[in-house]
Amino acid sequence: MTKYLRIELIIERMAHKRACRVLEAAGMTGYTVFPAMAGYGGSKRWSRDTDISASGDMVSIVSIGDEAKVRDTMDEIANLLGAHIGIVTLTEVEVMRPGRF
Amino acid sequence: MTKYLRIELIIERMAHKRACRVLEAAGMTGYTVFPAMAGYGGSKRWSRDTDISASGDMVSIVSIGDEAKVRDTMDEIANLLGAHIGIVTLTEVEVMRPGRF
Amino acid sequence: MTKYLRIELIIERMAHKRACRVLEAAGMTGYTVFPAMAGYGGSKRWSRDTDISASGDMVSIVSIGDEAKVRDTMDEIANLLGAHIGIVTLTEVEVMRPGRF
Amino acid sequence: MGAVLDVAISTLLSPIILFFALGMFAALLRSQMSVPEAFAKGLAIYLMMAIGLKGGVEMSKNPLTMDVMLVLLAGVVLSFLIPLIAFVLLRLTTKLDQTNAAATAAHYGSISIVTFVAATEAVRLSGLDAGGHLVAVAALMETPAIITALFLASRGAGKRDEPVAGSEQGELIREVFLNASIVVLVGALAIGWIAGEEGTASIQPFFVGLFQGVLCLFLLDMGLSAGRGLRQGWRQLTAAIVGFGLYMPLLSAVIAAGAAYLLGMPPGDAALLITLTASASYIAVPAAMRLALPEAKPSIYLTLSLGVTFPFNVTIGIPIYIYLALLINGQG
Amino acid sequence: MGAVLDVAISTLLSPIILFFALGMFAALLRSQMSVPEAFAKGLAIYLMMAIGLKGGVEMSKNPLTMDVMLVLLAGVVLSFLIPLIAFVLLRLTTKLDQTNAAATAAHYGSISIVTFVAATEAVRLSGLDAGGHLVAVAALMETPAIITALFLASRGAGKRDEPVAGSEQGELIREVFLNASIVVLVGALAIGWIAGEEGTASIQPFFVGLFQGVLCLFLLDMGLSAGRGLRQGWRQLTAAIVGFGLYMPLLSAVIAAGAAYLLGMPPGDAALLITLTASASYIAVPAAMRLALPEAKPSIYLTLSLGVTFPFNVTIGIPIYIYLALLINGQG
Amino acid sequence: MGAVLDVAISTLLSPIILFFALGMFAALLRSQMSVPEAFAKGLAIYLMMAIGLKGGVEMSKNPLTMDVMLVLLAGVVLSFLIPLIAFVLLRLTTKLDQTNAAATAAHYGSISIVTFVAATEAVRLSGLDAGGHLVAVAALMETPAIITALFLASRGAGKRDEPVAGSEQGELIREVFLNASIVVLVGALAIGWIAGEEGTASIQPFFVGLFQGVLCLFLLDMGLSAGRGLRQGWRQLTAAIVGFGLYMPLLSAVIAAGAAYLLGMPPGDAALLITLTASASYIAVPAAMRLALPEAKPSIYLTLSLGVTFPFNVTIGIPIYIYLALLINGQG
Ligand SMILES: Nc1ncnc2c1ncn2[C@@H]1O[C@H](COP(=O)(O)O)[C@@H](O)[C@H]1O
Ligand SMILES: Nc1ncnc2c1ncn2[C@@H]1O[C@H](COP(=O)(O)O)[C@@H](O)[C@H]1O
Ligand SMILES: Nc1ncnc2c1ncn2[C@@H]1O[C@H](COP(=O)(O)O)[C@@H](O)[C@H]1O
Ligand code: NA
Ligand code: NA
Ligand code: NA
Repeated sequence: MTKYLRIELIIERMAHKRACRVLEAAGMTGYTVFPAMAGYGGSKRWSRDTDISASGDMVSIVSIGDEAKVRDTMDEIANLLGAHIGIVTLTEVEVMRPGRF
Repeated sequence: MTKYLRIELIIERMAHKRACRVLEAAGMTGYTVFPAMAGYGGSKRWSRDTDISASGDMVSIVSIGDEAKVRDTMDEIANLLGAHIGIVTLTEVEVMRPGRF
Repeated sequence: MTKYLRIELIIERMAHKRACRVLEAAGMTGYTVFPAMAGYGGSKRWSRDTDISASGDMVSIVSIGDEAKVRDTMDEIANLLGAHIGIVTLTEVEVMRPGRF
Repeated sequence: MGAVLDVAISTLLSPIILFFALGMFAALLRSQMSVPEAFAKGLAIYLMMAIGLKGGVEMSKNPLTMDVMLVLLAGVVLSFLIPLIAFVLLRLTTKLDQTNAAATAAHYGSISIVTFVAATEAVRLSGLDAGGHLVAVAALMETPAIITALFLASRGAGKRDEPVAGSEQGELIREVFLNASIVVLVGALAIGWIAGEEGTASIQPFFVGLFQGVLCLFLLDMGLSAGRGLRQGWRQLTAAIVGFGLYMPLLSAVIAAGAAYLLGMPPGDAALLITLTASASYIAVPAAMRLALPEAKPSIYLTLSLGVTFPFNVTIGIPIYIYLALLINGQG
Repeated sequence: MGAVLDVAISTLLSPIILFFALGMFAALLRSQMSVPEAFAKGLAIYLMMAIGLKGGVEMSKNPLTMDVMLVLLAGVVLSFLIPLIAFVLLRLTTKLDQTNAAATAAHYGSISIVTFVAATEAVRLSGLDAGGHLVAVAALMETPAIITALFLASRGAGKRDEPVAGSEQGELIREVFLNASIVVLVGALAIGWIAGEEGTASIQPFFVGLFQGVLCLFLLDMGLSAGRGLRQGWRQLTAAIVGFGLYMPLLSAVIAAGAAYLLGMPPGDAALLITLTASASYIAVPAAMRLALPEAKPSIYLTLSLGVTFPFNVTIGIPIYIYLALLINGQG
Repeated sequence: MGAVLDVAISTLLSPIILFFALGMFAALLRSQMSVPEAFAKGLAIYLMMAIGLKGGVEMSKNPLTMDVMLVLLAGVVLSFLIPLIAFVLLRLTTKLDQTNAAATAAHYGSISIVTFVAATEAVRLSGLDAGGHLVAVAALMETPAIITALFLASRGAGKRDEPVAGSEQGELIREVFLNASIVVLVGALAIGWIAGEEGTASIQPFFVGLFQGVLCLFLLDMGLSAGRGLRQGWRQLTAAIVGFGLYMPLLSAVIAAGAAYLLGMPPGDAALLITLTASASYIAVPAAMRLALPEAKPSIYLTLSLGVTFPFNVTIGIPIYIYLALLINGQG
């Protein structure tokens, strides 16, 4: 049975289009981007409403796909995260209408 | 032991109230809606800040419940997604204070 | 092999800094906060754009860490949720670059 | 004719249109700039309040005559009627299926408030006068087209019988009749009418003084939206569809001009009725279509309405509509 | 009395109140329209800057007298005192438990800036004058009520001893004394005072000219909030609770009128002090309560304050408060 | 000199700077208040439209002379040049590595539009005149510094050869040359130029009348940002880095004054060119750096530019720069 994975990539807003291009290039059928409003990491806090430059902003990119495709994508994502800050998690999920992924 | 599932339903903003009503009718004890800011699917991109009609906007509805109730909900959700675009995933989660679900 | 967990804490916006402090104190390496726009629970609905006091607003705090640290954090989180409304789920996830957690 | 050309030129060089062009240009060059959605939506509410108040105050100066009532009625009839024509043309000349043709037709039967406002300016610049009740006409013309479109889409066999899960009795009606623009336009119109010139004096600096400037900012955003929509969606548009987006407003304009002629409307009023009929919705109708005809493709109807017809109307269309209005008054 | 009726009517027909009514009406009809939160919050900051600046500029014209100081003090005392009375009444007449009664009482001891602004307009329309220091009174009256409420809620046994996890020394104090409305009101008041009439001349078109108009837009949003709150929350309100939401402002008003009489306040100032005392908070106090008394139910205190008392005050209440102010000055 | 002191004092006591101080103060006291990002971003777009329009209208009054062209060129050269000097100083006096030094240097070569606006006010208060083309200079000076910085960062061995995954040909160029501030500034400048005084008359109440007031609101937000940045980021700043944030603007100012002297610029124009050169970016450059040099630390360059240099410039810096401008014109 095909296994489906949910990629959650928390990455800088400024760099998120790069991540999106990686996902598209790897053939993921879709993704959705969510704006974060605050966060903490490396002992620094950031908050969207209090940073006029918005350079600390993060977003979360969620993309669901079958295991094979997701695994393929991960190499390029690793290359991207070599340059940018961000974290990636993979979660096993059950999908409805598997045909569409 | 009861198993708990997390429904994540990514659906058009315009249609999200329908999904909410389905969840309420199915007896889910709660849900939370998150606004997405951009996305890609069917080889089209959308972005909240650049579409004045907001007709492409998506949201994510997260709802946690026990397996039985979640499975029941899925049929109606399938009916809803027959008409609207959107994707659903189910993830097995561990909950605190299980009594409240 | 180390197991990694993703904490998802849906909590009132007004109280989210308390949760953030708990996570920081417990030594989680990071977290990210997402604004919710609407929700339902206890048979009441709320919506960000229609409540001028914003006192019903919820946020979701996502934090990834190794199992040991996450389990430690849960006690304090339980104490916090004794006072505030909110729900917590733990999901097993696979991480990239495990060294950073 | 010379006067019309003057209007055309001063329309094209007005800051409002120039900012629209700037936005469109930036989007086509793939600039990442954007106006935050919350801010743009706030400005849209402001603009509709301002338009409604202005119309209401003007209406408070004259009694409601039979003539006015007839113009309101004409608007409703046009909004019901235009989608029928648009639907037939779309089915004949393009490959759009029934649902997409109906959804697109709804947009052309409904109206664009920003096009209306731009026409109001151009009318004023042409030295003509227009009555406040045209704002009421605008509000009334928003929805009938949607009803026609739903009827068109549901004709024929094989249509879904049971309602979509979670849909609720009346949700569509609320969306259609109580959407933000109708609530605010009609509400502000009523408030302007009740409070009158004197009662609204203290809010004039906000609602009248700033109007043109806010419009510039809003049109910058519309240009960005239109440009980006076009850049991303043009592949979905065949030549036949684009053609429709250009000739349909002209056809609607001629029909409306006929109605205006029959009603003996003065040139300013006629120009606005013609513009309303020629304009196409890009906010209210797309939202309603997502609920009522979710299988129709926004990338078609929205790209066409916002990316093709709107720019056409605010640049070339409006001077033509004014010319038509003068023509039926024997002044062309 | 006739004059008061005139004020009442012109209050009710002012665009500001009409837009509030429009919002409430739309929400009760279940319209989906909304003002984006970010935009409304931006407008709220604007309004508080404008109010603070105006008060500060006016204060800069006169020296700080002992009389002014006494009025400031009276405001603080009233804010400390009213929650005690409200708490006792709530415990006697409703079934609210200690925590919910205390949280609700805090709202009635604190103030509503928009009610204050509406009263300022009505006072001006009545031909009365009011001093700029009433803005300082408003800022000072926001928080004492919260302290009283926390004291009321913590009395008795069985209260939580250890602090909530993650709570921090001083976080509540910061929330309560440094919330947006206090920072902006007090800050703008000081800036208006320092810069004076001349120094603020260049910013008057923004802060004075637009004030009334922005208020209309803001009250449209408040109407939507109040109406939606009422529609969703009315089931939580018993008749006794609703009754409290209507008589409590009147009771507070009478007490404040007594204080104003003792202090010999002129009618304009007295009307504003009475209004402040009678008004109930719906932004600052709910936020503080979420932190300090999280087990209290917003659906009770917020629905009551925003859905019942606020509409009562801005329509019927304010003319009564002006009448009271005239009465204690022997002009009723 | 006395006149300069007067300017300094009236600058410091102007509501604009007082609101900045209020925001900074509130943030340092850890107030939770904030201006919603969407609202602040909307205001920023408004401000840039207003500045661009004003500059364009003024430029439309005079022909484009060779002198003007030379000033534009000088701006570009300064923006290319200053980062070189800044980089060398940072490497010599601080422990910043090549990448962080280059990223920080880029900020000081580029410009801050709000500092420019504050200087425009101060110049006007000093009774001087400034040409509209300085707005064009501002737009031109935004980006060259970024190019220099990228060159500086990429020198030396061991640099990444293959591009970051997902990066796209031209994305950086679009970000850098088509960011919101350049699009809006240059676009509005062109529109002001085309439409001229007459054509923009109807939008003046919005873009001119409100400008100062909106600036107050925006600077309140900048104060909050700067204060919070400083509170959270000061640990990352050594004394040497803070020192750089204070002497670098002065050094840039002296260099720009030299250029202005050589070009024979009148005092108003010179003061603005000097201010632009002395100012440091905190929006456009940080964004570009996140894309181009993601390994550089925002907590250094942003805290320094927004938390140290910006406050220094708008309070003490601007009067000094005006003094310098008078000096080179023999009027110091
Ligand atoms: N363990 C984590 N869980 C969730 N979000 C994280 C985590 N670590 C970092 N982040 C997010 O990534 C941003 C940058 O973190 P860092 O790379 O540690 O500087 C933070 O501000 C958070 O928004
Ligand atoms: N595989 C996916 N993972 C996450 N989000 C998706 C995925 N596919 C589609 N979406 C979201 O659903 C929207 C509509 O997709 P589609 O139904 O493919 O047109 C997209 O714009 C995305 O926001
Ligand atoms: N089962 C659930 N799944 C997701 N979100 C929930 C759930 N239950 C409650 N919530 C969120 O928590 C808020 C408060 O719920 P409650 O504690 O039930 O009053 C709701 O408005 C939702 O936003
Ligand atoms: Na039409
Ligand atoms: Na009160
Ligand atoms: Na510079």
